Amino acid sequence: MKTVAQFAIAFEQLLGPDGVATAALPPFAKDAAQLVKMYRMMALCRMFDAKAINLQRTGKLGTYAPCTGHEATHVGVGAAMRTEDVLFPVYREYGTQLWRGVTLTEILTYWAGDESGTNFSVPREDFPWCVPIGSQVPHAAGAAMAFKIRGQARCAVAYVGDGGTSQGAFYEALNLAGAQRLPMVFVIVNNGWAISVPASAQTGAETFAQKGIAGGVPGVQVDGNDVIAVRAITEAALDRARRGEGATVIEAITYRLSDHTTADDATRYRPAAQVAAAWKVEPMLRTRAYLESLGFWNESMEAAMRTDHATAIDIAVRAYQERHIPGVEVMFDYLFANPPAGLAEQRDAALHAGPPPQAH
Amino acid sequence: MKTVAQFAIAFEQLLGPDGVATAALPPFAKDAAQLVKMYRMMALCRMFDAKAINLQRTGKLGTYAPCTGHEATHVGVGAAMRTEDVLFPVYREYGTQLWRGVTLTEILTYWAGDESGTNFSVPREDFPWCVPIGSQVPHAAGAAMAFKIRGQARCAVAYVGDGGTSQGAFYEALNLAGAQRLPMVFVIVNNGWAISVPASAQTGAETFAQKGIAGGVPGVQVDGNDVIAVRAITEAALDRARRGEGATVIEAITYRLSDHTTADDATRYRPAAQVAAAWKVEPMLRTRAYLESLGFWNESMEAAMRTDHATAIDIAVRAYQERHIPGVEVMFDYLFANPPAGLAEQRDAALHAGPPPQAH
Amino acid sequence: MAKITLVDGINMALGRALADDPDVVLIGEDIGINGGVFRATAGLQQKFGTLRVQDTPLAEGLIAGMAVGMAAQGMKVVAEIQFMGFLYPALDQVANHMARLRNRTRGRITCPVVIRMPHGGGIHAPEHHSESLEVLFCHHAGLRVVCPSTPARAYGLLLAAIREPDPVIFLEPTRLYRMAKQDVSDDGKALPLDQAFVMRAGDDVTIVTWGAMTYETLQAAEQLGQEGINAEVIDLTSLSPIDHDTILDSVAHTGRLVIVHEAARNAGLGAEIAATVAEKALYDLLAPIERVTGYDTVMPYFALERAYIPTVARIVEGVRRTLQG
Amino acid sequence: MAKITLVDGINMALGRALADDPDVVLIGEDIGINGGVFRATAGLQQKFGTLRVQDTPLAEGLIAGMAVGMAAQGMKVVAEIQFMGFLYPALDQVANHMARLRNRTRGRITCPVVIRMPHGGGIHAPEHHSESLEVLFCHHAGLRVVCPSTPARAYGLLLAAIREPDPVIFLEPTRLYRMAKQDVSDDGKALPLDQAFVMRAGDDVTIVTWGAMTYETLQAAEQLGQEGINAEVIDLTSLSPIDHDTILDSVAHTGRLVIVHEAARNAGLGAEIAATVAEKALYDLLAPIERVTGYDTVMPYFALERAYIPTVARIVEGVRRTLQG
Ligand SMILES: Cc1ncc(C[n+]2csc(CCOP(=O)(O)OP(=O)(O)O)c2C)c(N)n1
Ligand SMILES: Cc1ncc(C[n+]2csc(CCOP(=O)(O)OP(=O)(O)O)c2C)c(N)n1
Ligand SMILES: [Mg+2]
Ligand SMILES: [Mg+2]
Repeated sequence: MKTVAQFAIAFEQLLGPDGVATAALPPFAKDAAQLVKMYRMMALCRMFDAKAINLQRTGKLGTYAPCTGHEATHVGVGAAMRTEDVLFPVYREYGTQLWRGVTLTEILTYWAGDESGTNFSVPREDFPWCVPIGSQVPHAAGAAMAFKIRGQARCAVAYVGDGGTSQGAFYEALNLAGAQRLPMVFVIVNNGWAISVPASAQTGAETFAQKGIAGGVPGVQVDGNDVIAVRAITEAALDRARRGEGATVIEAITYRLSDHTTADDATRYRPAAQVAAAWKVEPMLRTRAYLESLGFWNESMEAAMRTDHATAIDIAVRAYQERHIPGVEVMFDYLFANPPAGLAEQRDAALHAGPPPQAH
Repeated sequence: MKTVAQFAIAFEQLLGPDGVATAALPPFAKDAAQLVKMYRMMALCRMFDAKAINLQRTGKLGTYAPCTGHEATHVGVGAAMRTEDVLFPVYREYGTQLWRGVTLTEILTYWAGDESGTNFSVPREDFPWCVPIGSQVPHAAGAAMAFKIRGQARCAVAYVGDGGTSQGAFYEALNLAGAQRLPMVFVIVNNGWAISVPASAQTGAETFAQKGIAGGVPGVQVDGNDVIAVRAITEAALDRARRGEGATVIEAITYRLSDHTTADDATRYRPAAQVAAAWKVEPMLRTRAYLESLGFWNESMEAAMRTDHATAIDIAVRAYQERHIPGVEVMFDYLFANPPAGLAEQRDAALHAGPPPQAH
Repeated sequence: MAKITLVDGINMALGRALADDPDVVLIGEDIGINGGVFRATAGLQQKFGTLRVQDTPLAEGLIAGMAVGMAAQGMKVVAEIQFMGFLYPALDQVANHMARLRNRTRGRITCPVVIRMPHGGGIHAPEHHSESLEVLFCHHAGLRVVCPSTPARAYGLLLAAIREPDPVIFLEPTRLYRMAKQDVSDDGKALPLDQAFVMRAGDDVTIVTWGAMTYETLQAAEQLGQEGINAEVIDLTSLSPIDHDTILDSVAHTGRLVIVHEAARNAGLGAEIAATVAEKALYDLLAPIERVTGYDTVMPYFALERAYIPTVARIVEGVRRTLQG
Repeated sequence: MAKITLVDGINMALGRALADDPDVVLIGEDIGINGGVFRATAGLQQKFGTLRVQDTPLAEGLIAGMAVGMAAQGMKVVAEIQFMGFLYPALDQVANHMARLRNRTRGRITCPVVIRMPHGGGIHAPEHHSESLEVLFCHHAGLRVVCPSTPARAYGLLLAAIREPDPVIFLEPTRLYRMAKQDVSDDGKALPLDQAFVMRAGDDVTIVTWGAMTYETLQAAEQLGQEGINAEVIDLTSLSPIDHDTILDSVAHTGRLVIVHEAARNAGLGAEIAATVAEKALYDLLAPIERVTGYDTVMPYFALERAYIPTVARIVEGVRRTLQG
């Protein structure tokens, strides 16, 4: 038998768990301003997560999907993207969204069961959170197709989880991206779990990155707890896409340090030892250690940042709690640009019935 | 970056277009009885195709999907399978079905728009033709799962076309097969075209075999016009599956020498030169040349076979034309083991309305 | 006998079916060690192993498709779709294969599959977790659709569904999972399919409903009762086929019909009930038929879900209109 | 002006839309060099190139999903599903995203997409090529569903659908593609959406139908006319929203209603029409409503498809029953 095709998957890590460089670093990794901005955003995510979970526990927020553990992946991707690129998130990639201009108040409003949280004032073209797993990936392919048709140097970035890669929609979009050399990047966030199903049960593939091969799209693995590596790899993929060389699959290997959502209890299905081990390699520690090793960060800056973030979060929560609560008419008012005549009758009935009663 | 995974796709061919061996041949390739049986079945497919197309052209059959050009792939797979294995065909793999016991009359009855054609008297567990492209592949995975749960040494064989590999259902089943090491074989028949869409536009993957990598399933390419290679590769994959080592993806490279169906006009979208070139490497010639080179076949045997086949086809066509034509009640009689009470009223109404009027 | 919830009834029926019949297999997402997001399969994988209670990859189309292949081999598959808004990727396999294989093959290949999924809203869940899409299944021949509203019926009808040789869509009212409590004994007795249940007898008006709405409807009936208006409440339970006889008998007696469902009104299942009465019992009707339903909007995010789901007040108003009519 | 067929009308509207608006893009299977299996896109790729008239990989879910992403970028996507039985894999994207994005994002992201597909049987095609599944779309808020029955309406309504800023499902009656012939000028004029058309005025009975059934219905009306029974025939055309006013006006005048559709009866769109009349015009009805529809079976293979599709004789009988009633 003669060999007709060969493929390899590489793994990238630039910062070890201790924050010491394990390979040559890109220029931005020496830039204090950029590094601090990334670290601060990661810290904001971590602090906001704690606040949101607390709001949910105290009945002030609905079910919430935490991002703790994913900060390096989310911020690294956000930092690599350009403003004119378009993001297609799942539901926990706040680090990317905040970097691009989504607000904490919008995030809270969404998780409070209010659609107006998805009407981002910035970035207007980014898609909102997508609940049906995998279904956002074809949207990104479609946007990338629009960029290609119009000859725009823009990229679509689609997030998908390790579980999400099992959906046909992921593969269908991947196959289109390969067939049409679409300007897009697939970021597979392999955080080890799809609720209670471990990544090892989700697929027989040795890596998630290799799924790209099925569509003729190159795949690469990156340490998802290493914000430097994530940003570098994502920038390279975006440059490639902008050059018209097509899509890339990035598998970011990280860990969901929290429950799946506030409605989940992860102790039911995963060993404490695994979680403990994951905490040893989580992203905040190594990023801070690296910054401190360069003299870009210290304890007092840390303390000042925490105060800033706490204030920012408090302001956002207050804005959330004092926001205008939409009336029942909003159920009807955004369905169509030109509402069918019959809808008015039901709208009136709903207004007549009045505000929602309390759940029994 | 360190390499974490590597893959290769190999191509197998044992008989060249001229029928001369291009590599060491398996034992069965020296066995006159087996070779002649395979060649005769391939010839029956070719002759039946011509007859069926003729019946359609003369208004005696509905739309028909020809198999001309695919005989080596279809017969090679059929010869490799065991009786207890289960086949999940698409719609043109007659060579495999006939080998397994489906009759010419059943095939004609199906294409005449009569469901009773799918009620194979043999093989009872094989699935009927599947029109929604790709949707048969998860069925095969399900059957393989049943074999695994019951500890049966049986395999499910799923056909899918080059076009069919673009459906998420194909990939979802592939991913399950890899994750669960299911006893199954995916046979991707790459015949160059999905109606008017060339395989090159269907995917960016260099080979269809490599799609297996996405599910952690090994893939291999085979010359689909070489019945010896197809049978050998398929037998190896089935043995592997029976040993509990999991699934294999086989890409059989052949060519659709006919229109897509009798409702299609391929001259609209593909160059005559490509078709002419394909005729030079088609499967009948090389198989016969190989048999003759071994002294297993000659002109008089060919003539005798053609007479036998012509007779068999005539008998089958007569049986088809004289078959019992079901009444309108069959619309109702096979929907449920326990029909809901209300259905009887509609059944009576249909009987009252009587046989179908002619189309206008 | 123990007082159990509706989700306990489901769990008990599944355990019983797994114990009784080695061909019964459960598949779905997070149904294994996690016991399902609503705990419907809690403890079953521990008891019956990872092959008979199987976590699948995250793909509803695959779940339905593999169920077809397993069922064709004679396994009795009970598949779970985690929330109703996620049924769409499964619909191709359900409509084009599960519902058709027996007919297509003239009885040679059959699909004894039960697909369980939560139905309806009211639990403050995110988008796509609160849908009422029963009609998408009901319109397809070859399927049965069942929606129990009590723990005892959940137990008895799920057993019946699993024993049925053809596919059954089994809709579980989400907000009743833990609400309703009832004495149910694990006696392995199935309840008859294809039948509606009269939950409350009355002479003045017939109210047909199903699933979680049964509770708001019964509350409305109580309230009307205090004003001397006696409503007969029918829990449809079998959404396909519809037990029209029970409805027609009741309407013949009361002369008035109100249909209550959570799903959107336009082309909802209530329309089929109203249409059948308008065909077969027009002259029994003393007043126009009323439908009290979800609006023809998308199910809103949970802050407004209770404004979408019909309330006791809206049901009472609907009944009043038919009495004026 | 040239006499053209319905499929010519589609082709003409698509060509006009592509010429008028650079944001219009066609996607689908075999719509390029092959011009579509019904030739609806014949010549368009040659004229507008492979990016604006694009053959996609073979995946309906992808077609709908990429359409969402393209439309969100302001392109006006006209997607073709080759046959109606293949719509299922697209339904997740249509129902969960296309129909919802405007509402979900409070108007920030919209989906100006038209999804075209053949509707109904009668052309001796294989399984899954002859379905009538309109109700699966009609039940979902956020979508419009249109089904023209003449070349002129196919042209004018397709232009309207493409210009509409929200998603429109455009159903093309398969057996009319080449049958109906009519003078249609390529004037770029759109017809109004959301409206039914009265095809024939009459006093004795109202018959509501759509798509290819319009022809059997008009033949039935002619036949009844010869017996002095004057049927008013309404071509619903807009399947969602339903133009109830036109139907109610007609029933107020005739007092009798027959609904004719090819789709299965149970939970078919006819039920919604009957239910609305039973709610809003009960006292106008002089006789029970009749539905003449496909049976509650799977659409049979083509040898029996004409036994499934309502015939002129069945329509005539249905009308007679309402006149006796
Ligand atoms: C189509 C669909 N099926 C099921 C669910 C329920 N569900 C929500 S999140 C989730 C697991 C997702 O895992 P993964 O893709 O790895 O993302 P992660 O939560 O780990 O970030 C499931 C099954 C869903 N939202 N959508
Ligand atoms: C889901 C679905 N979409 C579209 C079609 C229409 N169709 C029938 S065959 C075909 C092409 C199939 O090509 P391929 O998979 O390569 O198989 P081949 O015909 O070449 O054997 C298409 C698009 C279908 N049958 N099913
Ligand atoms: Mg995950
Ligand atoms: Mg092909």
